Amino acid sequence: MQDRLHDIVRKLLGEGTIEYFIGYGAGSEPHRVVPCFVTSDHEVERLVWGPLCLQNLSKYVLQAKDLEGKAGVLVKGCDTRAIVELLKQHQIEREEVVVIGVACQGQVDPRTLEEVLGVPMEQVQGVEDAGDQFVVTIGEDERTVAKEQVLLGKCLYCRHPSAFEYDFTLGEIVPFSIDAGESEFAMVEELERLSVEERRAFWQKQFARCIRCNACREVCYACYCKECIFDRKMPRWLDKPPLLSENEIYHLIRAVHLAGRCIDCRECERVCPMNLPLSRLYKKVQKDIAELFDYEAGIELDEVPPLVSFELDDQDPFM
Amino acid sequence: MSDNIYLPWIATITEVRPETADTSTFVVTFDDPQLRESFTYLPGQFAELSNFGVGECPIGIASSPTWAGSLEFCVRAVGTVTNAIHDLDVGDKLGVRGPLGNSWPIEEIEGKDLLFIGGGIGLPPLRSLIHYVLDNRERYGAVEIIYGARSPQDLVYKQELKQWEEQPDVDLYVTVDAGDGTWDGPVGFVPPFLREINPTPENKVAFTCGPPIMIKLVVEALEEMGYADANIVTTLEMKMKCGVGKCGRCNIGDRYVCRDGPVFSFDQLRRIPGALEA
Amino acid sequence: MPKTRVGVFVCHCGNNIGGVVRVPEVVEDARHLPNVVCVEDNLYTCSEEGLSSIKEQIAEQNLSRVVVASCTPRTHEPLFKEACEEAGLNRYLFEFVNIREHCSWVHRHDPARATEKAKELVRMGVAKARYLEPQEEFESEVFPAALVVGGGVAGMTAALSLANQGIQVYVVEREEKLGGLVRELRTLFPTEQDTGELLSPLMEQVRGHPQITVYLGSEVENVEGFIGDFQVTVGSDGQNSELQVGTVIVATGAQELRPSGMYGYSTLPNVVTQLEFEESFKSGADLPPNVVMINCVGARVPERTYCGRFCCSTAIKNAIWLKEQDPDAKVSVLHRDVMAYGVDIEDSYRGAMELGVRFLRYDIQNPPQVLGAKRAEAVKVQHQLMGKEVILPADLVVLTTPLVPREDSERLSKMLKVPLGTEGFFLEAHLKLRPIEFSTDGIYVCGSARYPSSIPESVSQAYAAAAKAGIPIRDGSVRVEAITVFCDERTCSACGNCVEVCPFGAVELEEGKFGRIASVSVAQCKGCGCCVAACPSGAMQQRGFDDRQLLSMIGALAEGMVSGGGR
Amino acid sequence: MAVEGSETGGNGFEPKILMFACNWCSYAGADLAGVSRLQMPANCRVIRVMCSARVRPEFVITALSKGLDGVVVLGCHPGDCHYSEGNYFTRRRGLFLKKLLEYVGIEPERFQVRWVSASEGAKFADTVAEVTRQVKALGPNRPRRNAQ
Amino acid sequence: MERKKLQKSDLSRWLDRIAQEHELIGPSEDDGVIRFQPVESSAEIAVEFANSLIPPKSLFFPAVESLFSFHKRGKDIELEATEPLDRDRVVFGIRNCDVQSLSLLDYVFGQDLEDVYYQERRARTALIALACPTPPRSSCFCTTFGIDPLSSDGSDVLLTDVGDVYLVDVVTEKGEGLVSLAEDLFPGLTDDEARQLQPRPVEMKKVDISQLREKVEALWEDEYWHKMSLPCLGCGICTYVCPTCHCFDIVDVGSTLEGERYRCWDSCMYSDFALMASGENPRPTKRERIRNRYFHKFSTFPSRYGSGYACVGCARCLIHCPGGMEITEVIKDILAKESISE
Repeated sequence: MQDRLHDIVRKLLGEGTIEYFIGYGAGSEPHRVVPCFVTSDHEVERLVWGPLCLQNLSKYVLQAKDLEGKAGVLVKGCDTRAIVELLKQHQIEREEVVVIGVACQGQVDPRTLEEVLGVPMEQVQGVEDAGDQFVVTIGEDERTVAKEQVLLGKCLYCRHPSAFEYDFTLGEIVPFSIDAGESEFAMVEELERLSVEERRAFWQKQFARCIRCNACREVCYACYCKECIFDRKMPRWLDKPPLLSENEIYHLIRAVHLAGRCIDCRECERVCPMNLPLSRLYKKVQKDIAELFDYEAGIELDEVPPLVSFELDDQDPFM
Repeated sequence: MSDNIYLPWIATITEVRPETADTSTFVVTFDDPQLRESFTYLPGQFAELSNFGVGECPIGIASSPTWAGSLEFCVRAVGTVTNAIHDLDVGDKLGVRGPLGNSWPIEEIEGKDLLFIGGGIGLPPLRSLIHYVLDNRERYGAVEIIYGARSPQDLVYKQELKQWEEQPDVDLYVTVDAGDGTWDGPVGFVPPFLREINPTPENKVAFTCGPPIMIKLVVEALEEMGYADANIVTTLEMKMKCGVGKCGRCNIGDRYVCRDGPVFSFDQLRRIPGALEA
Repeated sequence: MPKTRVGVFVCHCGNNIGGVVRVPEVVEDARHLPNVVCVEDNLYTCSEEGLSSIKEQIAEQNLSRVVVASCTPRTHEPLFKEACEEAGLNRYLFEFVNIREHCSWVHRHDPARATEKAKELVRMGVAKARYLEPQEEFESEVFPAALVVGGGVAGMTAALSLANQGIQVYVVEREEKLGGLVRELRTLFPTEQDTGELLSPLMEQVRGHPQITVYLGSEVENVEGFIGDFQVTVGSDGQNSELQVGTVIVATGAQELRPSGMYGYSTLPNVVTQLEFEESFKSGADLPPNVVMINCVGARVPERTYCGRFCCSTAIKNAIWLKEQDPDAKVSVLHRDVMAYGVDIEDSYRGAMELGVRFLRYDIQNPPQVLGAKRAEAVKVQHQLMGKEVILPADLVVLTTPLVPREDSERLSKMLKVPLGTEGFFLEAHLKLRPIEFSTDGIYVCGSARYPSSIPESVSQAYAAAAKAGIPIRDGSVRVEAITVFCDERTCSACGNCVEVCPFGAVELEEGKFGRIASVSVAQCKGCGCCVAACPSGAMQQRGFDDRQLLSMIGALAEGMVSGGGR
Repeated sequence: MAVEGSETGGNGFEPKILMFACNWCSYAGADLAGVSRLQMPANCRVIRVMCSARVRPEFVITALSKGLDGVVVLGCHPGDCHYSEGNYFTRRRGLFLKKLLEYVGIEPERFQVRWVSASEGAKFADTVAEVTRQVKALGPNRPRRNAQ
Repeated sequence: MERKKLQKSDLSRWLDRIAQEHELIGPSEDDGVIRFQPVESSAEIAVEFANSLIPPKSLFFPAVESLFSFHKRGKDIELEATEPLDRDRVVFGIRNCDVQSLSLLDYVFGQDLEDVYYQERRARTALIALACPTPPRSSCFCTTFGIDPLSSDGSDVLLTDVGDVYLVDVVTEKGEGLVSLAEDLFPGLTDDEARQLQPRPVEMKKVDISQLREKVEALWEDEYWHKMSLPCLGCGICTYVCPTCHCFDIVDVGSTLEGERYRCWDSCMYSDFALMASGENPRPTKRERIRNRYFHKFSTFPSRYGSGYACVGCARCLIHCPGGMEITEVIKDILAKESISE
């Protein structure tokens, strides 16, 4: 798969159809995969593909506007949903970007892999996809581990945009399906079963830990505003100190802005240095949007987002 | 400066003099009488003005140290804090933290002729030095002042300009970018106006302050007229926050504008990468 | 002196307010608010003396904001705004605080907490007033011409009514001739008057009227613009012409439902609709002895819930006509209910029965069946009253169907950006209060385009629509209250939310200085603020209700409640 | 009928409730309640907006986080909106926001949406009384500062 | 003071004894994140950890701290400075890289105009350092910056794990005071123990950075900064987890009637960090901001304070950067550039 990727990118760069390609590159240590911007032929070798390519690269396409020339990008099924939404929200034009879809069969969650293997990621030399298992090389020996044990949370409920014409595909794109053993919203239902006081205590504790580094905002494809209301001086929605009331406003307003836009790529949770359980907040957003308005973000290109449309017969508990 | 470098002193606004549509001079005196005497500063230094509940902003001290008792700040309403200050009235309280930063090189320029080139709201920092020089007239040579603004209404310190005009030992030249009915003086930008006047560079130090584009052109003109970089001194306007060289915001190269400046000579600035881009 | 200088005027309103709220305390509390330079209380602020004291203070204190705490803005706001304007203060630098209807009148038994509430309401009012900005009301002049879409009875009546007021009118009719649906009728209910007698004079006047230009065989291709300046493209067989009009009247009427697949229609030759009966039989074809009419075909059913309103009277008219031609003819009308509302329909219903027309009631659960392989021979129906099946011989079966919306109303509604109701007819602004206009200003509707309307109803609606459509043209200009929205092009990220939610299509995405941004057509914007709430980056703001103002009100209310309280 | 005055029972906690009222219906309904002298608790403060659709969810979140005990958004009955579609959006936003706030531990009674038409003065008064009673039972939304 | 010994099993007794006298702060974990925070007893202290996520700098220069509160009574305004500490503190488990980072911060907050808040916390806090385990975390590179993970300089007491016993080096009087709280737990070393019980040397990949400053200064105009800034998302993680970053913002929270002036962490990577009210921004795009960050660490900090580089090789930034920015790779890239025209 990796060589086919290299050929395609080399061709695209050679023909000049794209100025640069956004893909995954090897970091300084084998277990570290980082976003990699390839502009010239000799850099193509750095591009990799495998179960450790976790980032959602779609957000980087937004930078294409201020760099001249077209961009190519490698996207998994879940990342493509961001491309669909960016098209729907007029942030990119389809012909502005060359989209290479990759037949992703589930990505590894480094934290759970460490727990399952009992070995820090530093010692992992590589992870290969082997059907319903992963083959992990540690030092010299190789260990296999069942996929469903170490998958990223979102991969258990893998979803693709229904009809998206990729410019190129690596392997046959088919949604990865695996028996997750529990409903997609189990972690939300677990919290919903708690009492209001318990839920308040849970979230106040989490919001208090937030250090407001804005990583969840900067990594999120949907946060592309030129000047975010949180950075605005007048009116001042938010004060910069990470006080509890300010953190709560930050996260709740972001959740409202993600209503009907969150595509469950869970990058916000992955990059959060403080391990805030953000996917438990945004899974709730998706659950409510699905239940209330029967809508899922990033699937249909021409579907009107729920909070900017209405049905005359919407449910109305407010009579 | 109090030992807690972040704790301002309380001062009361004793007078507000509107200068232009969006600029006014605020005269403040410290509440603590003992402080009124002990507070000293040098021309070119600035202070952080606090409008409690809104924030702080760095404003140059426009009064001269030779005047006892009160400080004068020329504040333009451009940000949230300065706009809020413009909503205060005589009798309201402000926090003053300072004096901060370095000052105009008052010793080095003793005995020298002085050329002041100000643009728009660039005059207040120069004014502090001008008054200091005029109050110690004998220690300094000739004084030439070139000042320009967008329009006659945008000229600050209109009364003082008249005063300096009548003063024999001061040559004052005032221009406006665009004149109107009430203006009969020269019209044009400061840099070409400077070239017209073409003050000789011998034994002279030039001080300039104003919008970055004006400073750039003024410096080019002065260099062509033979002024050495060391003899061209300016005060930089950068985003500042703490004012005491800690918060890492106003750095140009390894200098903090709030601590090592804001007054720099141009040979200093030439040596700092990126200083002149800002 | 400070830039923002707020004057607060607290009203006693006799003892309506003063009797419960301790006004002096409210005045004292307001004195310490930021930027408040003068506070006054008067017995009746809305009195001459009260208004002049406001004007004096504006002059004396050079006030840049005025806050009046008294009754409801819905009554005296214009009065106070005039006073401010006369004193040279922009009328939008005024804020109204309601401490009567919302405070003193409803907390009569708790003066202490009513006073506390009044203080907080004044604090919120001052907090908002500090961020008010002067506004100019947008005024656009109205082009003195009107467009009428549809040349039926409704369209022609409206066109004539406008033209007779001296207004230039353009009528666009799709067919080659004026007259619309009524032209397909031979005789009119109830007088059996010949249709021509009604239509031809109308058509003559319209064709002959100097102020009316008629476009036949033409359709509206595109409509741009807003009240006072609609640019309309009319396409007639290939070539387009551009019109500029101030107001538009939609009179496109409706069409008869062709109930294919029901009761053998379109498969059995002798099963026709009322209109088809009218055309073929009334022009002298020999009349069949047995005629069975079936009413409510395709009406008052799950997929089309409304009642056609006057299809019953059409069936009665034709039944009477048949009996008059041949008294021995056996005419029966199978119905679910006879909608014989009003005077003349009830009389003709009685008359039909006297002439021997049989009215049989059937139940929707088991509707009548048309028997016959190649031709309809009989109609079997469960007779409700007698409780048994009846077979009626039938040489001709006439189906009474309701009027249904024209197929292309969707296209016209998109062009005019006006909504369609659930049944597909044009949806008026308000069922009771604004029945013949859309919520979008300058566009009106009359006749069956809105719902099946008989001729008298269409005509009266046409007069109403014409009267309404004439007003802006008479005024010559339209003033839009300055509560419209505007987009800060520096921070707009062109996500398009505002375009989706605007009920009036007043927002479009266009190329701006900083790339693509949303741009608002001030004349079309009604100032609901829905787009402002949908805008994540806060680029969209509403004059007089922007985020700064509303957030500072919330801040004033929450001040001191929690550490790090309000702004 | 609206509760007579306001009972300061229990610990004397008086909730502070913010109400957004749309200019055409609910604000007029509130005025009607005033004209009809319907007595009600003095815990609610009304902010007038042109349409209930103007109320940003961000206002509700900020108000609750800054310590207000309850927020109520009042609008016209669906179908009656002066701007024809405004309250359909209010309804959808309310549906979503209510579930989100409940999820993060804010009691459902603290954020409510109610339809009050210009002719429903009594319903406005009942709404004020009912919401005040519900919120009072819940106690303060955020620990009060002692300074108050 | 000659080297002493402490049985591993006695560690918690010593720490609990300290906790009775001073406020004990140690690395404790919640939700998988280790940070230095006050602990009631030694039980809460994590034992197996490479280093904390939030550096101990947060104990001296906290993420948010109140400078003073203000109250408006009528026209008068009263200010009341906030007390930084109420009790003396003892920090256990600090690694030597973080100890060195504090000495770098001392240059910023201790020199020229003293920052009383930082200085008081520094003065009233004792540091019990814990030598790094071998092998260290693979991403650590403190030796590159001349830091010895086993050195005791800068701390009051250093504990080095040599199996079931800690070697205890007491450095300062404060350290002596702490040890004296439980004198009996610290027997001296017999001669052969002194010979046998030696801390195992720590091997770590090392890069020669003697040329780093000149090389980076030559790159001011280089195209390199644009290309390498592309993956950066402009969030604040690298600066918030960096033990030597000291940028902050000053914000008033509250209303004009009463409130507090807070100091809180700020990040030079945020787009509006240097944005002026006039709309001008000396560092408008990521390219300038990233260049400014690495110039600060490798050029302007050393040249301003005459110190070493403002990086202690703790690797926190490269571990947590969502954009995969690795400071070690940046250093290698800078060193690899032949110095182009001066």
